[in-house]
Order: sequence, then C-alpha cells, then structure tokens
Amino acid sequence: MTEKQIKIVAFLCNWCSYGAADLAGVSRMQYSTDIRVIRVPCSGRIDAKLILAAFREGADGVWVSGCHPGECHYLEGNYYARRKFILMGNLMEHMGIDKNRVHFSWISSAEATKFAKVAREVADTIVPMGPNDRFVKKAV
Amino acid sequence: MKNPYTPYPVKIDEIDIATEDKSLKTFKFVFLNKADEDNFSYKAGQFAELSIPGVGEIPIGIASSPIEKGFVKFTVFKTGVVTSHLHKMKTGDVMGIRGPLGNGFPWDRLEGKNIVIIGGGFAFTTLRSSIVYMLDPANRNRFKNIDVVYGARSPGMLLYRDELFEWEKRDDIHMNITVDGTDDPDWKYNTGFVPAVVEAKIPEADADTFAIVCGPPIMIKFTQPALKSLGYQDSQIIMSLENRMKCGIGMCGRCNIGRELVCKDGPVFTLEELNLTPGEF
Amino acid sequence: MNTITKNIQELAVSLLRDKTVDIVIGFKSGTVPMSSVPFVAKTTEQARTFIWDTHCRLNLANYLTGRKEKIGIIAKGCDSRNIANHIIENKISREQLHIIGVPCSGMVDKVKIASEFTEEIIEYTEQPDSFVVKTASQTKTLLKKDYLRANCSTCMHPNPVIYDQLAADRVTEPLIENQFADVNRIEALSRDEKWQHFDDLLQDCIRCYACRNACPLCYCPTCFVDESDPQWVGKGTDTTDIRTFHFLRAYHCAGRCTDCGACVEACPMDINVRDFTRKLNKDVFDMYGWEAGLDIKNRPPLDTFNPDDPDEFIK
Amino acid sequence: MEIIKIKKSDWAGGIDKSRKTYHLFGPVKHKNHHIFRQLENNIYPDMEYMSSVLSPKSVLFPQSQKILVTSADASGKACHIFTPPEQDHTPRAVIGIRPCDAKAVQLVKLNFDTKEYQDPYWCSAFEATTFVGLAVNTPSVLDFSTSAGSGPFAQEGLDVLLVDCKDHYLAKILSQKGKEFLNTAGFNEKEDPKAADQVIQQMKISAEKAICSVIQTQHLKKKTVLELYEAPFWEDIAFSCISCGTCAYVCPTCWCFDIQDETQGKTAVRFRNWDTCMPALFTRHSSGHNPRGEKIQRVRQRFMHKLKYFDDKYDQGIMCIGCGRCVEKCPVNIDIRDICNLMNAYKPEKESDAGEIKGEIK
Repeated sequence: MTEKQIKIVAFLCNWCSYGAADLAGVSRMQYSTDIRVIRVPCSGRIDAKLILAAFREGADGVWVSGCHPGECHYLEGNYYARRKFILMGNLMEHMGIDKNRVHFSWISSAEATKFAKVAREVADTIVPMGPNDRFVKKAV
Repeated sequence: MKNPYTPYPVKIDEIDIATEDKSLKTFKFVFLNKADEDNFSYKAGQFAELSIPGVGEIPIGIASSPIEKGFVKFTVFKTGVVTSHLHKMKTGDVMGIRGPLGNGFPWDRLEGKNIVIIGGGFAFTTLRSSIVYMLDPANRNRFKNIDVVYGARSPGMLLYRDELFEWEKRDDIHMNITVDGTDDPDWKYNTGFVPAVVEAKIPEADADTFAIVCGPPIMIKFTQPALKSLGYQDSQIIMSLENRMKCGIGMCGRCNIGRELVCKDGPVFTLEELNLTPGEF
Repeated sequence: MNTITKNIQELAVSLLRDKTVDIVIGFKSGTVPMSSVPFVAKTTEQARTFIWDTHCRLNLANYLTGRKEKIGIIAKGCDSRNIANHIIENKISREQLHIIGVPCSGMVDKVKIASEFTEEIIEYTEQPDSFVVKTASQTKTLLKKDYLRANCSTCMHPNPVIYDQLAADRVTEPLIENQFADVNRIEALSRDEKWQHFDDLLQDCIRCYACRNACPLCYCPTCFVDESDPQWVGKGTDTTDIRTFHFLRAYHCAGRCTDCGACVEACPMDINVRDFTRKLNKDVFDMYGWEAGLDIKNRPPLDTFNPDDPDEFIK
Repeated sequence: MEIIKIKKSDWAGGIDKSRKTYHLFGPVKHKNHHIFRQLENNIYPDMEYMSSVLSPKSVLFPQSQKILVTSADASGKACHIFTPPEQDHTPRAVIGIRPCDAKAVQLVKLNFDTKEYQDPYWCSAFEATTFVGLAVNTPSVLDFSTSAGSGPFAQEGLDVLLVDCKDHYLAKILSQKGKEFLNTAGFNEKEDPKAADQVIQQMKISAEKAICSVIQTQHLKKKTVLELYEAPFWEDIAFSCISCGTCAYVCPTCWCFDIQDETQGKTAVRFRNWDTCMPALFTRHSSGHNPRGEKIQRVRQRFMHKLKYFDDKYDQGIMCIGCGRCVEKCPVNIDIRDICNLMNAYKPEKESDAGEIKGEIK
C-alpha cells in the first residue's frame, strides 16, 4: 500500500523561528520530513488567506511560528497575530475542520531544540490524522 | 461546428526585448500545424488572443504583417498575470493563439488614398503591420502618399527601431520619428510630443486622405484638435480601441461601447462612428 | 403615515432647508410588498418621500464610504454602530455627519412571512405591533414580534449609539439571556455534522457577492476574491472556492460585524450567511468583551492587543 | 396544429417513458424556492410551481462550464494544447419552462449563434433541447411579460405548450421536436384542435387580463442613444445599487460570461462562468483604466443594454421578457419597470442636447 505523503506547510518568521530551523538543521537535529518551510517576514503577516491557500493546494496541516511575545522584530506583529490566530482556528473548527491541523508556536532563533521538538509534536499530531480532505480544491 | 474558443497550438520561435526598459518583448510564434497557419489569415489591424493554458488569455494586436509568411509576431507589454507569465516564457515553449479577431483597418476604403499614420508608445504594433503591408512592392502603388508620425518617451522606448531607421531612408514613405525628450546629442530625428509634430509635419487633409491614430488616451486627446486644424473630418480619422475583453468573438459582453462590440465590430472605428456611441473606452 | 416617518421627514426637510447638510440618506418605499429602497434626498421635496417601517432592513452606513459632502443619515441601532465603525476606520468623519437616530423595535423577516403563505403576497400594511398581509385569497393579521429577523430578535442595542437627533423616543434595551444560542447549536454538532451544515448552507450560493456588497464593512478597494495575482479563490462554482470565499469574507469582518443582517437581507438565495459571522462575534465577545461599533474611541479587537491575551493554544 | 390531451393520472408515466430518450430538466422545490435542474430518475417536475428563483437559462448555459482542457505536464506531448472536453449532447427536454423564459432563450440565441461565430457549447445544447412549456394561469403581480414581448401563454421558443386544465393538460404541439417528445412519452390522445384551441384561447385571455403590471416601450427605439445616456435620472437610480450581480444572475436573458483558467495538478482547464456588468472589475483594464469605473456608468449600462442597445443592434425588441425576477430579488429594489418607463417617457429639456455629441475623446 502506498500512502500519500503528509504535507505540513510551516510559515516561519524570518527573524526567529526560521533562524531556529536553520540552527536545528546545522546542528543535525532530527525532525519530521513532512514539513515544508516557507519563510515569512513576520507571523503577523500570516492571514487566513494564506492558511486556506495551503489547504486548498493540498496541505494536510499548517504550522505558523513567530517570535516570543515582546520579542517581535516589528515590536508587536506577533501580538496582533495571536488574536487573529485564535479567531481563525475557532472559525475553522466551527466549520468542521479539525483545529489540530493548524498549529502555532513562538520559537526564538536560539531555540533549535524547541524547534525540533515542536516540529515533531506538530507532525505527530497531524500525520496520524491522515490526509486532509476539507478545504482542498479537488482536481477539476 | 467550428469551436472559436480553441486556440491554434504554436511554439515560441524567438523573443526580442523591444524596449530599453524591458517592459515590452516581441514574440515570434510558429504554428505547430501548417494548416493552422493558412487558417490564420489576417489583415493588418486585427488582433488575436494569446492563450496560455492554465494561466489565461490576452487580446493583443498582430504586429507582423500579412505579407510576412511562416510566423506571426506580437509585441507585448508586461502588465497583468498573463503578460507577466508570457514574459517569463522561453523559446520552444508551446502555447496557443486564437484568431485572427476583429475587423482590422478598412483596407478597401483606404485603397488609392493618402495614408497618415500616427502612433504613440507601444500602440505602434498594428501600425507597424500596416506599414510593412503597404510598403510591400506588390501593394505600394495601391496607396498614394504615406506619412508617419511615431513618438515615444525616449529613443530606447521606440519599437522596431531598426525598421524605423530603414524607412526613414526611403522616399516612398515620409517618416517623422519623435521622442518626448533625449539627452543623446546624436539624435537625428524630432523631439516633441506627437500632436505638435502632427501639426507641423502632416499635410493638410484633402478628400482622399485618411489618418489612422493609435496611442495612449492622452495622445489621442490632443492629436484630435491637431488633425481638425489640418482639415480632417471625423470620418477621415480612424482609431483602433482596446477594451477589456475575454472571448474576442462578441459573446462575453464586456467590451461594448453602446451597441458596438469592440472585439467584433471593432477594434477599428472611425471617429464619426464613435461619436454616435457613449464613448466608454 | 406613522410618527417615525413623519419625524424623519420633518427632521430631514429642516436639515436640507437650513443647509445643515447637502444630502440626507434614508429609505423610500419600494415597488413590491415588504421592500424599501435606500435613497438619497437632495431637496426638501425628496425628503418628504422618506419612510420608516419594519422593512428598512439594509444598513445605510454602506452608502457613506468615500463621500465628501455633509451628510444627514437615518440610522437605527445597527446602522449607527456601523457609522461608528466607519468613523473609527477613517472612512468618514464625525463632523461630516448629522445622524438622525431611530430607536428600532426590530425589522421583520420577509422570507419567514412569505413562508406562511402558499400564494404570493400582494399587499402588506403595517400597524404599530402587527401587520396585515393580503394574498389573492386570504388576509391575515400577524404580530411583528413573531416575525422579527433572527438578528433583530437577539439585538441588545436597538437604540442608536451615536446620533445628533432622535426621530422617536428611546426603546427599552432588551436583556437577552443567551444571545448566541444559534452559535451554540452549531458548536454542539460533531465535526462532520458541522461540515455538513455548512455544505447545505452554501449549496445555493451563486457567487453574486450581494452579501459582501450589502455589508458596510466591505469597502476594500480590491476585495480578495477579485485579486488575480495571486488568485486566492477560483471563480466558478467549486464548493471549496465558495466555502473559502465565505470563510474569508466573515473573517475580514471579525470584531467589526454589528450583526445588522444586511448580508442575509441581500442574499437572493436566502442563505443565512450570519452563521459565519456570528461565531466570530461570539468569540470576540467571550474573549475580549467586545461588541463592534458601540463607541468611536476604542479600536476593534484585531486592530489592537493586550499582552495578556489568551495564548494557551500557542506552543 | 395538433393538440393532445394528457390526463394528470398519465403524467408521471409519460415522464418516465420520456426519460429513456431524454435527459429531463424541470422545476424542483428546494428549501424556500424552486430551482430548475436536471431531474434524477425518481424526481418529477413540480408543475405547481409559481416561478423559479434562477431562470432555466442554466440548462443551456451553466453557471460554470469547462470549455477547454489540456495536460499541464511538460513531459507529455500534448502539453498545453487545449481541446474541448467531451460534451453530452444527447436529447434533453426542459419540462415546465414558463413561456417568457422560453422566449428569453431565443433572445440569448442572438448572442451565441451569430453569422460569424457559433458558440459550440450553447448551440449544441440548444439543438439537443426540446422546450416543453407550461402556460401561466395565474400570473404573479410582478409578471409584466405581456408588455415585454411575451406573455403567460406565449408560444415563441416552445416546442410544446402545456396548459393546465385542472385534471388534465392540453398540449399544443408547436414543432416537430415537440411532436417527437410527446410521442416518446406516449401522449397521443388527440383533441379536436378547434375546440381545444378555443379553450386555450379563453384561458389565455383571462391570464393576460390578470396581468397587472405593464411597461411602456414604444418610444425607446426612436430616441438616440446619447439622449438617453445623458438623461439626468441615472444618478438617482444608481444611488442605491450595491453592485452585486443578483439581477444578472437571476435574469433569463443575461448572457455575459467570464473566462478563467485554472491549473490543478497536471491538468489545465479553461472555464467560463456567468459574469455580471455590475462590479467595476468587469471592464477594468490591467492598466487600471476603467471605461465603466463608476457605479452610475454600470447601472446605466445594464438598462441601456437591455432596453436600448439590444434593440438597436438586433431589431428584436427589448432584452427583457418581463419575468419579474430582478424586481423581486434586487436587494435594493431597483425596478426595471420604472426605469423602462422613465426612459420611454424621457424628453431632453433642450432639443439641442440630444444630438450634441461629446466630440472629443476622454
């Protein structure tokens, strides 16, 4: 049996979580290969449009990671993001898409260990759920 | 029933950067099937839909001339989704062309007449097609005098420069190349806006003269009074319009100006005809 | 002519006559039973055609965006909250407006009324607490309170929150025990049932965007559905595209929606698109204690933050 | 002329028989309203319906339709060479279409079936379709079809006209296609054509009498485009418009469409979708220039197209058949009847305004 490979899109903030991913990489830390990274300027840049676009194109899960509160490169982008994320997650769940397909984290650029740990957690939650079939644009 | 939505498959044969700012490129296409080339028989002034599957279609005036065989050429300004995609394509890529579409310039009516061609910026494509067509030895004696005013912002923004300078040397066509301004001390041609050059260089109208005007709205706006002062009637001023289009065959409904469909009844109208419409272009 | 109509006309006439304003935006009567038409009066004669009844369902704040003149506007509770929104979001200035507030006792639901009859409704006349509906073969008197629109029956702010004059006495603000019972009902469903619920809800959507266009919050110069590069949403009838549109439309209204019901009112297919916005309204109320448009000082919740905001969901 | 009597007790049986040859489309109750759609085997058209919220135009012109497909897989040979997808053009019949909606199909045909080009999707579907109309015995208060070139018993565009006579239908055969449909359904009880037609005529007269809504169109043709275009009333009409597409989507005569491409996986598809002239995007150039960027221009376009440009172009009357759907469904109650009457009655204040032309290009 060939299983569809699970795809998790990770939107990582350029200033911290992306650095953490980099550091995790050069430190040869192990984490799931299902994760595909997209570098973004700030977690505050992440909009529901982008998350739905990921699902629409076939992502099975989405992970957004930014700087710790108070450490945003743009001072407060992640504070705004936090409010957006919770509303977005709730509305998704309300419409019948499992909230556990969308994850959020704060990881600084020094926290390579945390990055690898959260990456494993995210994958461990999403992979057993199998492929996502909601909000996916079916082949035309 | 012939399906007017199915494009002819073509291959990009050559891509030329047409202007110094690289915002325009000229694409030379060859048809994958010889029969399609024969079916794609066009007149100067017509346009076609360039069709990139999965991306979209755009209506573009045909820049090659009916007398040039074996290929078709389009000069495309990079502006929207499709044109940006096209600018990224390479020679050898396969896409589609749908057409020829529209009425083209009224060549029956233009025969035996003096022709004045006035163009500005990148609206010179179908005018280039027309000039090449008229200068063809087989056609040249079907027209009387040919006068051309073509202007661009700067020398580097002129389309088809090599051809322009060749035509400049001929005596069966009176070229008036102009640029808005240039710091090139060796610039041999005119400087100044198109309407001013029209007023200074274009012969006065007689009953046997037609002016074909294509260019940006601002140029058209100021060229009109210039032509009027030279005695041109609205019925002697021919214009080619562009409106947003989708189908190109008069069905999708968006390009209309009053009852006229720019894609099918146009894109070429006389000013006299346009005066009867609400002028939504 | 009812008293509110009379008062509105008088106030509007004097505003125009005294040149306090250049135009007054209100409603005039429609050409079919149970309708009204948003209308701009520039002359005192035109102002005398203003009406007020229980069919003035649309939200007039929608007509303010980008206007430059001095405007008089008729505003019920929800309209006034959207005017407040407009002011906060710099779409119009308070000084530009003269608000004629109308304390509102709720608008009736024409779909619900029509569903009481098998025949077409040919006449509708209003009395203070009831209305008379005529069809080809019968005449029925019904009570307004039984036919209020869903959003009006849970409305806690029927009185205008900002105004310059009132066209009637304030009404008692009702205390509603659970104003989000409809949201709770969906929340109680299983995940699959929720998915199914929204599938059924959106089955008829024809992508006309009347919900978006009737919404006073939707004034973006280019809406995300109209963007082409990138294109966020396909333009056909694909169910994912339709669902994505409604998700994002609602989400863009998060913390700004006053539950005025204009979206539902405008929908030609009678889709209760409030099912999306209501969830967001409930969440911003529960988490941030926020109800949109109650004043012109506080920023809406997605335009501000508190360092102590809930973040247990973040790893 | 032939008129067939169909007992209502035989109706369902005949419908079932016809399914062997025809894909059937008809009105079906759905939530609070009726829609026209393809009927599965156990579904019968609801012949008691008053009107359908969307018109039956979708039978020939679906809201979203694939027109071309190709592989987007660069390794394949036919990559990026578009061809039309398989289309099913076996016989179909639309049961219970209102006479005015059938007339609308004839108006739409003027757009899709032209001298120069034939739209293969619409035309093939049209060829394949038999229109079995249902006369309207009790017209709606919004029905103004009699003054819009149609009527509750109008026959134009129909292959059969069914008239509901309580326990039976009288079926007036109007074309060979119609005759074949009734044969296939096994409806062959011939009535005395003269007597039956008299019954139909009587019913027609009383139905037409019941129509209480009329528009005036007699002066539209002689007015110039520019005098109507520059009339002062457009600003007031346009004020309330919210630029949604409801009027166009519910309209049986609106045919405008958009063409959109999508790539999904390794397939590229070109669609066409219903479109509407109400949003600014409809005519916006990629440069940002927009010949109908203002709402007033778009509202004017809609009504000028239906009531003036169309007749000027095709000489077939107005592009409205009086079904009343847009009047009912417009969220802000913009009423084409009022606008038509305004246009029809309009006289420019100064005679010279009418012919005066802008003369210069914007």
